[in-house]
Amino acid sequence: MIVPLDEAVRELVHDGDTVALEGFTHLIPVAAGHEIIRQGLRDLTLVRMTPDIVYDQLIGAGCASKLVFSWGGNPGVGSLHRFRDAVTSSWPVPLEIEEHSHAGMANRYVAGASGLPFAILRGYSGTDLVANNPNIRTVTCPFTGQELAAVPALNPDVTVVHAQRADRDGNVQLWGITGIQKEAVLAADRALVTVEEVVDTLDPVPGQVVLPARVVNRVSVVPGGAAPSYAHGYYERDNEAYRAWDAVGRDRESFGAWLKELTDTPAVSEPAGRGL
Amino acid sequence: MIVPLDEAVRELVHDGDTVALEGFTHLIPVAAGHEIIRQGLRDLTLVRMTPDIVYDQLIGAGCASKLVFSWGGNPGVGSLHRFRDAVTSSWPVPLEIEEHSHAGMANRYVAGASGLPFAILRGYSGTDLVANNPNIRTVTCPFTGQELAAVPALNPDVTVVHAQRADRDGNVQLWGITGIQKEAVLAADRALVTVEEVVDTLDPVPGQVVLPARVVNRVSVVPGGAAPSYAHGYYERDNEAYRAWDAVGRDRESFGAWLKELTDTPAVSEPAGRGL
Amino acid sequence: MTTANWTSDEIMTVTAARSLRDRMSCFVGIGLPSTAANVAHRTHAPGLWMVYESGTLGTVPDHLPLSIGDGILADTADTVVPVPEVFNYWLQAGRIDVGFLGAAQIDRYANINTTVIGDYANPRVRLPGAGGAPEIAASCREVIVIMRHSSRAFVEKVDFVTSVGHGSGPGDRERLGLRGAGPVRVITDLGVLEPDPVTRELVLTGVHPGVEADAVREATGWDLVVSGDLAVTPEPTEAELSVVRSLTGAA
Amino acid sequence: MTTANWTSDEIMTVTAARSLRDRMSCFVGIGLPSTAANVAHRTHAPGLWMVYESGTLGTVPDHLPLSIGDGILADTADTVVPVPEVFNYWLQAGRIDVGFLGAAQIDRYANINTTVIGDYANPRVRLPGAGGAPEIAASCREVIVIMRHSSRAFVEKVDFVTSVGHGSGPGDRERLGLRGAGPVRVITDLGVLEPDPVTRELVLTGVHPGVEADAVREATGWDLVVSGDLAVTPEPTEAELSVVRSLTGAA
Repeated sequence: MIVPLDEAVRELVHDGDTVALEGFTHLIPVAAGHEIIRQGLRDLTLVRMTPDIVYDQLIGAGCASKLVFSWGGNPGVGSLHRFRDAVTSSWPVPLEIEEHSHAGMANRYVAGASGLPFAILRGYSGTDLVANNPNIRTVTCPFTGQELAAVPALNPDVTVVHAQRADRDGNVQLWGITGIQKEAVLAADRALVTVEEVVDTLDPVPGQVVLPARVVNRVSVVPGGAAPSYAHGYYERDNEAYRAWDAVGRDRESFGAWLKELTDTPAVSEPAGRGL
Repeated sequence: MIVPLDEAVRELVHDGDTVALEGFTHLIPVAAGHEIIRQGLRDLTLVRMTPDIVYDQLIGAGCASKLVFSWGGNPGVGSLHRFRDAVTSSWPVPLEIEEHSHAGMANRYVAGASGLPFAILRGYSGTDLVANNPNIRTVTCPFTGQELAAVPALNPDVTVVHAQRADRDGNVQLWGITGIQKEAVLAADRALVTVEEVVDTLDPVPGQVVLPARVVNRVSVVPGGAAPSYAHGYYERDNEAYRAWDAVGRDRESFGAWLKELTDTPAVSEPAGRGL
Repeated sequence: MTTANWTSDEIMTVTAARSLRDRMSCFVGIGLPSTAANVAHRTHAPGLWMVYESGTLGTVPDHLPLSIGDGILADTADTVVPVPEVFNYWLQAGRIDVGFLGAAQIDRYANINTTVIGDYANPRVRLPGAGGAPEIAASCREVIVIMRHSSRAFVEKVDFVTSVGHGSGPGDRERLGLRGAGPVRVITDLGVLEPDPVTRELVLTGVHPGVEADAVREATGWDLVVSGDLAVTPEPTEAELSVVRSLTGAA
Repeated sequence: MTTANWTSDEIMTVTAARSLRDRMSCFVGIGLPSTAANVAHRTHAPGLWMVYESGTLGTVPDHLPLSIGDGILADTADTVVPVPEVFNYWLQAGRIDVGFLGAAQIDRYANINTTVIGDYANPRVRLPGAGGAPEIAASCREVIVIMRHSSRAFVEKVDFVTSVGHGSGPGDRERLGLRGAGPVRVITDLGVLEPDPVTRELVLTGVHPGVEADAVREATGWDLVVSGDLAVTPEPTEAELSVVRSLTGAA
């Protein structure tokens, strides 16, 4: 159950997979994303509500052929330049996109976690998202006749999340802003969780989400594995690193240098605080 | 916001209302149910997943003209005799029933809390519930063509729940088995919460559900207000009282004596432990 | 036949417990199923992952709960989730290996009635109703039923289908979109019934020690087929009995 | 015209803050909306109930978050709920009084674009996308937009409707089933635009001190109607400015 990160990625993530690395600003599985880049995975369909700089990096490294998302940006800073470059110039490879709203994506995961083929919501009506995404349809309420938006369930081949702790059996505990992680894990065929630490007993914490070991395939211990995002109770968000990414991501050359440095560094676990 | 129970019931519950007193074995708002009996409310549509002895009492007292539910019994003991008497002999008044499964009821509350007109689930298929309940229909998935069950949203006029604590602003905190209470409150037009105690600050507790004051209309302080069910961290379930109810509820005369004793006791709050 | 040092309820419970394999996830109904699951957990299946519909996942109560929501279930659970989650994220999503149900009536095709005896609109006996059972019967990978044998309970056709077993025979579950295998075993105080692989009709495949097949046929409201390969339940061990008794409080 | 002791961004923020009433629930976008909501909370609206889409309900951060999910938002919230809950139980259910949005482009009918500049399939500029905005614009009782004025941003017709304002005019929101009132005010660094009650077209109803209506018309990509009753924004008070500056770190 508990294995080094490179082994976990090798076992669970394959070329062509649909992969969700989830985390809503908090607990973003950055180290796992970097390992995916290092292993040179290709043709991934990347899924995430809020693709931020680690997705910019995955896209810039050529790992992805498709992105399914609802908001792609560098939070509080601006745009993702590798993402832009892929969409507008197909560099380094063409990137197909499927675009939703947050409410739509969240409900797609909920449907996926629930074993339902689709979800309904009040959403999308009147927007140009509808005409540009065949995965936004409508259903009619059989009681009131109202028309509602329908989106298909999202069931990634593999979901990757970062959490504060796991126990030795692989039960996982996270808290703070817990976002969509529970649903993303439950919706997936396979789940990889990187954690700050492994403990003997998961003492209950207010606001916790517990992912029972039976829905987790592999746990890897990666202290600092969410940096430059943060792990509530462990370290803070490195806002400066997010700002600094803007310059790195902005041109292909500086990104190339960043990428070379990453792939030249064989990593089983990453030191705390390393994010870029 | 914080008022005596009799006043809260008088303000929020009216003849003919659809009323949900929720609580899944734990934190059942028994004292509030007794106050509804005392005030002689009539023609209520009572809603609850698991109507148990307080619903038996409300039905026996003639408060209800309809029951919407998924499992009506005395948990671990047997049947509800007042409920049976109402259904099979219309005593003391006829009781219409609308019957669902737990999954259906839970999703009806979820839809109600979500502002959706209906919910979808994999359920009911092949059961005789379908033919006996016009509120069980089907929808077809617009992506896969699969047929799923559909149930209408449940939006009570008033939901009543019991919780461990509230603060002086009316923010409510409950923990332990939290059941369907959050959804039942969010689905309702009005909400009444009885609590064990009011505190200055709601210190976070693992597994807590917090109901922000803006979705709560009235809080009443009723220590022991969930007995003979229990309040996690305050008192245990009085299993003996559940067993004892069987004899009381079994015939109209012994029930009548119980009812007279209840209505003869003017109560603003009930002493801890009082349940029957 | 020697005098048994166990009761028919005890061998029913032990037999049901033996049907559960270690590390299975099990959706546990209150009463007989709960007793049996807890016996399994304390004997051969220490990794049994018990789920109660109140939302307690992976609970290991140190005594038998009276209700599906006793505090002891929450105190000892891996995690407690809200009721919609236990039904949507765990049961409906197909994560539960075995659903463990009781019944007031069961029929030849293992359809279950916990709603009414008699006519629905004008019932002779009003029962508690569906609870979680319809979706447990639909979505668990398999279902085990535990109930006492009598010809009033084992009927040709249930008065009301609360939860679908094998419908009216082969192919019905598939037609209805039910994804689990349905009831694979019915364990009673007399023996064990299992659906015929072809007809889906319940046949007697085992009897408890000292029980004759004819006695089971007599306690069954349809013309019960007896398997040519009728097993006799191994006697409860001392260890099993002592666990059952510690849980139920019997001497 | 005296020399103002405030910047155009500061008066924009203060004006936006003044639009929020005490005890309102407010769905707060990051950036300018977040600054304005926090100014309101620290001045005239101490009971403002701020919701961020990361699930933090009733949060009162002691400094401005950079993202919608900074730790400070969770630490100071009444409660933190999972993302599906904030969208389904709070936003979709119609519990939010005001949605506070930014935009890259806005048009004559207050439709909002945060998706692409140019053609969707072959965009000139790829923007971050929808996020929570389409449903914020649909379901909040009202919407306030805050953005800097320029003729590239204020266009006759947005390149992409990410979030519906007033569609193509009267009756469109009702036809689309959008339950909130939509944008009731657009606050910029030059002034305030509001939809005409009849035509639903944005008209200039206020200018900040020192700004001429013609300058606003020039910075607007359509033939902007100026209200006959044009207001001039009251100057920011010292108290307001000091709160803005303490939050943004400006001297």
